[in-house]
Amino acid sequence: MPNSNVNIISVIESKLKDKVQIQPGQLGTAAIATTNGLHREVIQTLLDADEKTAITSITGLDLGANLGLLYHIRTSNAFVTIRAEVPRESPKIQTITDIMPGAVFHELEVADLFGIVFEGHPSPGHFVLSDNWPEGVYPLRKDVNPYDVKLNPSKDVITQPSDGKQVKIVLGPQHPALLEPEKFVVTVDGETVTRVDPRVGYVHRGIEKATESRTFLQDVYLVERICGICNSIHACSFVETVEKILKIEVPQRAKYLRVIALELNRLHSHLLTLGHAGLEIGYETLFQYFWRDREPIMDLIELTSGNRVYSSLMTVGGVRRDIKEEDIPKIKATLTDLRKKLPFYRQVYEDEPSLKMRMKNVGVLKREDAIKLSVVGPVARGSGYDIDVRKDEPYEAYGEIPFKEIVYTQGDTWARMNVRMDEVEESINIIEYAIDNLPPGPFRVKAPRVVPAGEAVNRVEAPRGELFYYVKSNGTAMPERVKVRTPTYANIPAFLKTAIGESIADVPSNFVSLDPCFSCTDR
Amino acid sequence: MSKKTRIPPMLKRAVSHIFTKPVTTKYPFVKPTLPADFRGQQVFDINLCVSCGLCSRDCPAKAIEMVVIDGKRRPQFKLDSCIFCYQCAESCPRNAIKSSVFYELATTDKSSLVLKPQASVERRASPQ
Amino acid sequence: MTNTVTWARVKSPWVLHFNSGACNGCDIEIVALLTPKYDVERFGVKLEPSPRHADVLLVTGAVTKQCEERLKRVYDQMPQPKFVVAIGACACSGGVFAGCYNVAGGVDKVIPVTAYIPGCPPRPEAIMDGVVKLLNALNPPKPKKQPKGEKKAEPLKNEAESEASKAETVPVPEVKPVVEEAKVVAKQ
Amino acid sequence: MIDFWLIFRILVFPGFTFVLLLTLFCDWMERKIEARIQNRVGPMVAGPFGILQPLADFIKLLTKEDIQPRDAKKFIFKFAPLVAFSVMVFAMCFLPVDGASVLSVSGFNGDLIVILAFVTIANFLLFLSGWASSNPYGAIGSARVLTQFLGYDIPLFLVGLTPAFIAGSLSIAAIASAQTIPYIVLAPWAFVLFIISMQAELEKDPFDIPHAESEVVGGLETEYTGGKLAFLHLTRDVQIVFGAALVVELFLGGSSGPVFFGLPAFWYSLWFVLKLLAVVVITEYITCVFARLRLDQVLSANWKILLPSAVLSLILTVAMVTWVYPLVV
Repeated sequence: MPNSNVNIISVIESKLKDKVQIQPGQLGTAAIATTNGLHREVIQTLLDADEKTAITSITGLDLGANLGLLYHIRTSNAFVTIRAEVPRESPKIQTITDIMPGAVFHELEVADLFGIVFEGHPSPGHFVLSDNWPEGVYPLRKDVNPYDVKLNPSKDVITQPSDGKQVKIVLGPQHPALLEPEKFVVTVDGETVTRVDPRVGYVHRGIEKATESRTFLQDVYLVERICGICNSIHACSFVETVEKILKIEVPQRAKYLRVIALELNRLHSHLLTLGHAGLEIGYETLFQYFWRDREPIMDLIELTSGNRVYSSLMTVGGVRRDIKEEDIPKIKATLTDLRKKLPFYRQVYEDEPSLKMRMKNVGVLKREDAIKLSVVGPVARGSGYDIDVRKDEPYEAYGEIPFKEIVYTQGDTWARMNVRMDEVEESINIIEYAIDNLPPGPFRVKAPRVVPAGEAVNRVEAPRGELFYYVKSNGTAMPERVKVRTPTYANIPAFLKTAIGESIADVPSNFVSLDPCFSCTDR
Repeated sequence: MSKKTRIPPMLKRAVSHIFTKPVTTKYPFVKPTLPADFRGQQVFDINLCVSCGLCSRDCPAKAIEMVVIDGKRRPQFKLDSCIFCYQCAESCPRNAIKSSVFYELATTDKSSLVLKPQASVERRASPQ
Repeated sequence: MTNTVTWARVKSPWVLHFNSGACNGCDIEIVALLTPKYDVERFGVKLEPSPRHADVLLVTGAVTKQCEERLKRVYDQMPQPKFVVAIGACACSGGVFAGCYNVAGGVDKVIPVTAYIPGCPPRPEAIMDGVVKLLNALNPPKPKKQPKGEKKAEPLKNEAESEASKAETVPVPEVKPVVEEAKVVAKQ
Repeated sequence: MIDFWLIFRILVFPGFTFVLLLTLFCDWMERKIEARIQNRVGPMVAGPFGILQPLADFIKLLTKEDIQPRDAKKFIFKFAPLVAFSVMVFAMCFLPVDGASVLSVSGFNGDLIVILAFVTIANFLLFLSGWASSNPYGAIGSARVLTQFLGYDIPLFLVGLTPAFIAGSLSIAAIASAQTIPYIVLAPWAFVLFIISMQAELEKDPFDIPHAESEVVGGLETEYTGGKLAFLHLTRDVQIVFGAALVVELFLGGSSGPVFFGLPAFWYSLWFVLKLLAVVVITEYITCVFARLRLDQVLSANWKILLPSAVLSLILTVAMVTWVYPLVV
């Protein structure tokens, strides 16, 4: 039985001592430099040592003569970055999807944006970029100017040929079940789904490239707009990463204020999803009730930040606004109100027969599959895979605030929704604790505009799960590379797995239970 | 958790809502009260401006353009690309850019979304 | 007769929402419009699933190159008379994403836009205000209709304000209220 | 000789105009009740309390551009919605509103069977209209309509025969007038079953699978625009009114009620409309408090639960008619 208290670094040292270099630093617990081909061995070692080993992301880098690859792997108590390099002329590397199935989409993305060929990848092709993207233009390479790219004339992909009994149904890109333009080609046999082919990238705007031509200050607002729902957490994670490079310690009060902003964000995001799930199963009344009760939270965000959606509170070195003393009673009253409304929803989920018929045993994801596919957030916790960055690697003030980690074991849509419901209550507790224990002092320290050369990684718990940032600076006012791995990106494989074999009517509700966010996914 | 089947709570709640007042606001007939520091349309005070251009430099959406008026560089706001982050107000060394709670900016004429600095001078001057 | 038709059109704007590459901020605010607090069904607004049923196309987000063609097609599928409202800074001009490599620009680069609602994201009230302005642009204010509209507002309070908001014609004298508002703020 | 009274009865009251206005009013009321249950206001600005909202929608749709998809089966695409609407209105004419049917000759023994057949025909026309639009969503939506009404027609029919058994007649007018005690009291189980199968037949929540926006976009209406869409909407609304009217006739004693002064016809129509609205409120309430079921769940619910209980209900009714009711009535 693999032990979760094992020291990963010493395991690697003992097994692969002379083959790899282990460097402590900003890239998680340790960065492990490998030569071509060895990355698989390191990952295999990690997999053998710890049952909860999963992949967080793969970052591509343009290092000039070589292209760099960073494999970010999380284990139950560590976060490891494995470095690999491939020559620019023939960028080829062995895939890890056979030992780590969760890496499928991460490899596709790097292949799309950097032109690195992953040998042995099960389904190569465009993923983030569109199918009619011109060949040979890899937008994130430094020597490419992708701004004037003209897309090839598109082939009409709407009418897909159906073979035999299998019928292909195209969900999207413009479809009422998806608020966002994404396409899923669902192959059905009668009413049973036999195959799902995702096609993301309709919201791909090229934010990672855009950050490289803006200053760190502007980038805070840019990355905040990666997602309109979990915006604060994006900005927070970015400024935390920059602060790590700058080695700035944020004042204690700012940490608490950030926690309040983040948890308000989580509250509104969870209520939104709970309501949206109601819409997908045709339960409009439930949707209306949830959204009605979400509005006071929006008012709170507006009260504390000046805008209903984009709080724009985070800045390098702290927060931009303090919480006003006279607003505190209103915040507390609103939260108490919401807490009083929760038992009703809990009862609906517990007792409503038609809701249970649509949610129980739908989209069941087993714990071992959840780990294998490296899912994150409420999806993982609904399957009994207990990862929560707030607990595992506390950031901001989360280490000082008591709260429970919610885990359900059923792994179905119902469990995922209940995880969110319980987290709503935990979020209320966290905000109340943070407000009561708000430390005095400044809420911001001055940060320089120019960031010294360096790189850092950062993980935070967004409403949808673990959000990962990697920032590399080259000593100017603009970053050299910003990599964002959003939670939905990691969760899509779970949908593809669980949708197979269930009824077409369950596809929307199963899908929504992941709380998908494609503007995050595509960036 | 009791195994007994209870009456689904929604049945009761739905009936009770028929007889309670809806939560709907009365906009546009009654305007909402916004927090005083709501980030609405910016108000620019040309008398305080020192033409430093910091607002334009820091604007993430490139919505501020410096235009020359009476021989001085002044910021011109393009509200159609403004993201209302108020970095400009924060960057301004003289507090020449302030917030307002005005948010009903919709228009059928895109050109009216460009706030010319000289216009704000006139408009500021006229009512006083 | 034409009066009746315009009346019907103004009272029953069915909308279709198209996300052409938005960050979800505006989209969520549009959905919030349907929910109890704002409830645009008051004005006869219905969110329709199919472009064939819609009168007004609400577009959010900077148009990505991938969505460009799709947006055109959705617009073509809508029956006449049709209107397009660009919601949010991104839809108006590309906003913060203007100049990103996969972004074609604002919605008006692709299809004709009738009304612009700036904001990031605009408040739900601002979106309502935009739709009201659009509908006013659709029928030039008729003296006959105004009192009718006022009457309809009867169950609601504050008629004077309703009159004011409805009487606003198309080219909105924007800055005036701003300055007044600003003065109020300053006084406080 | 032209019988003006007959023409009045066909075109104005209780014929076409009355049905149309009642339909629009019911549509408004449904939307309003749904809104209130959801803690919203609902239509508000078109007419007092938004009462003209359905009319505004209807007029607007009539004046919209009419697009015909390239691949549509043109003839059926054009006429199916219209014919479906007229069939439903025609069916309404058999229901005695003010004590007698629209045409004095239309009430005959067996008209209950005839109008149930009309409902089936109207549903089939709706299916045709979706199928003719050659749109995948329209096709799926209309296929679902077909599957669902095939399943629920039988229990609806069986349960609908319960009042006929009690009254000993297949004429709606006779059934309605036989109810000195409304059959909702005598056979409440049949009433409940009838409401459920009606809900399924009318494709309302929790059985609104053909209209599941999240799965089939606009369902069979997806490709329709303008006037044809207006008539599709209207057909659905007339169906709902018709369903409610049928419940009134079969279980709530039709238009019978106390007459205080003046024309009895006025009071009869008033009682009829009030009862009808009460039924609409009940169905709308059911719509609001349940989630949509899945197609397989709906079908299995039909074959495993509803159909057997419809048969049981019929047996129970026969037993009651034979042994119990003679003691009561």
